[in-house]
Amino acid sequence: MAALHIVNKADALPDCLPLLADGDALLLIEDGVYAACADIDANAPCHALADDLEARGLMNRIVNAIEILSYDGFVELVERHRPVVTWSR
Amino acid sequence: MAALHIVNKADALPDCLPLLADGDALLLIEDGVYAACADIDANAPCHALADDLEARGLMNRIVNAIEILSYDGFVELVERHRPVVTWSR
Amino acid sequence: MVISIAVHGAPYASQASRSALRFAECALARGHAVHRIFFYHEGVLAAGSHGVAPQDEEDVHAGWVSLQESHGVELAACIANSLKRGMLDAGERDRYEKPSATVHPRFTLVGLGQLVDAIATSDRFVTFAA
Amino acid sequence: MVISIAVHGAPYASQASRSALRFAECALARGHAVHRIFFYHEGVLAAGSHGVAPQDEEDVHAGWVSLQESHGVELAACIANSLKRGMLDAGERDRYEKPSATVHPRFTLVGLGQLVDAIATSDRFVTFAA
Amino acid sequence: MRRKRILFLLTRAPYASARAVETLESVQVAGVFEQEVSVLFKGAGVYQLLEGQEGSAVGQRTVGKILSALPEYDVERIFVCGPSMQRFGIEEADLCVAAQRLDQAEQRDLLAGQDAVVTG
Amino acid sequence: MRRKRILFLLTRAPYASARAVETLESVQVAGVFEQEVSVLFKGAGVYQLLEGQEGSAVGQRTVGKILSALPEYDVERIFVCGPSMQRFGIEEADLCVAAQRLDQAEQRDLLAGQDAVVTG
Repeated sequence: MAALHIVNKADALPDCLPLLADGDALLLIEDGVYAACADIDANAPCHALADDLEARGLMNRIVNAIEILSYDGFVELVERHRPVVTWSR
Repeated sequence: MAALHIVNKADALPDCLPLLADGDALLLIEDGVYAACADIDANAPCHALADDLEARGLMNRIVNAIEILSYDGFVELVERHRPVVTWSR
Repeated sequence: MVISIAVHGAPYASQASRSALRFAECALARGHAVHRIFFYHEGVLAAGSHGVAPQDEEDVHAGWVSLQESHGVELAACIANSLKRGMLDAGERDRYEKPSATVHPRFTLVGLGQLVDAIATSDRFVTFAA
Repeated sequence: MVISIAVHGAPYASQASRSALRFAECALARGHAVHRIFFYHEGVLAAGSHGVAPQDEEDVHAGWVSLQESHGVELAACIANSLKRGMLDAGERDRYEKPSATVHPRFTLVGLGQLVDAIATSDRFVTFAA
Repeated sequence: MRRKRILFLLTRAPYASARAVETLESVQVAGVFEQEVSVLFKGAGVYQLLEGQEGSAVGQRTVGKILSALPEYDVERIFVCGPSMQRFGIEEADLCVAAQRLDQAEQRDLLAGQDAVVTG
Repeated sequence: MRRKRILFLLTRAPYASARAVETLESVQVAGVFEQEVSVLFKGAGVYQLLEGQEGSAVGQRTVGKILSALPEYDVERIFVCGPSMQRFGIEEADLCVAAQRLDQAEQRDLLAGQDAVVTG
């Protein structure tokens, strides 16, 4: 099964990106969602949590093909991936 | 009077360096002392706190002309500078 | 699916506790079993019963208590990390002769074996970092 | 010289409290007046009286209490930041009907005006960030 | 109370912690106590200035609204680091309050005149 | 207890917080409970491996000593991120315990085989 990578600080993204494998998924939450405002060179589908984007005023600042998720979508990602890897600083 | 810049995370140094003015001093403490292991392009005298270097095993890894201080030297720097600016992340 | 969750950050210092609470609520709503919430590091501070939340902000501690009451989810705080941060249940209060317990009774203080057990027992383990 | 100090980080979560304590001790030894230690943000957790420090680590809370007892330094914790983090003195315990105070009596809970006053009254203001 | 020049140096993004809100509360109090207050947003702190924030989405107060009310506390000297805005791709039109953009030399001058700096 | 493959991902420098020590305590417990434990030091976490640490200088336990004792808890699979070592100018001779250096592809393989990851 492929991994879900959760990034909760934009600064933690560079550590995570080189470890994305085929089938893995990337989820930006909390301060990780600021990374959705710049290009992400990831070979995996990228998602970001709606609540965290909305709080920070980022809904209209997203570049790229990033899928916006509710917590329901978050749980669904966890269902489909193992292990769940959290990247922080 | 010139400022004392205290940096307690190595990652905070890039924000601080461009703001060093003539007569200012730089003091690395806590996780800021890791910055003493690489070149620092500062136009100000650089100091680092001995306790924090020693805890981390960095006493023999310092490059550059960095002065190692006790807390006594820290207080002395504060005596000679105003304002005291703390840089963190 | 059986899910366990770790919370590493304190309320107000990080979003970890609130994010984990929302995730747990949603996992339950989707029919999963949430086996254990393990509060670790500063995360243990969510167990504190003495906090007074600002009126214009969400009370995450109350949210955990409510989740426990309505779904029976185990709220387990690392006992070693709790003790040094002043989070005591009645037993630790007596042992260390402190004037009162500070942990809400819906939380339990447990050893790190319960973190390993949560991982071993669950299909998924999700960490909410500080 | 009159010096005031701000502490922003909690014990165990950051070195701020210990670094500030060492700095304050040393400033006093050099003959300075330490007017006020202002505990802000997570820094207020250093005021807690219920913590049990690990035996092989320094007890920073005890260090603050000892500094107060020997030098009379004012240990002032932001009252708003304290309340939401469960740090209550006897007055707040009564007001919010909590079972006990959690702040050591050598600490006082004060408003943010005392932070501004510390800056206005002192020759130097030094922040120990989280 | 003596009147001092106090700079609040705000370098953290909002919402991941209560730090931004708690620091802005002391900015308000310093204003009420008639200190000579300046506020500089720098690094990730510039995110506090973004328009369109909605703190209730994460159970918190909205930092942008607190900022908009600062003039009521006689806090008028609001600055933002130009290089930080550029780094994060933020334009002046994206800000929720009027903040004067400073380059590095101007920030050096701002710092040099302060009696104290409060890091947020 | 079921035996699972658990990776501890240690990405923080020691001493600024108790996080490194507290995480290593759970590594020990996982070893005692006969889990298939791996430990990966990455990013600033590689600083935990530096030789010559002396925690008492800041009133704390010495992380390097805790690491050296991991084999007593049957934790033998200790890895370090090669690119992180290079970034911080750390050589193998600087490490206080033997850690197997992994490049990015090897780290991807390590992650792929895990049941759970504990972030430190």
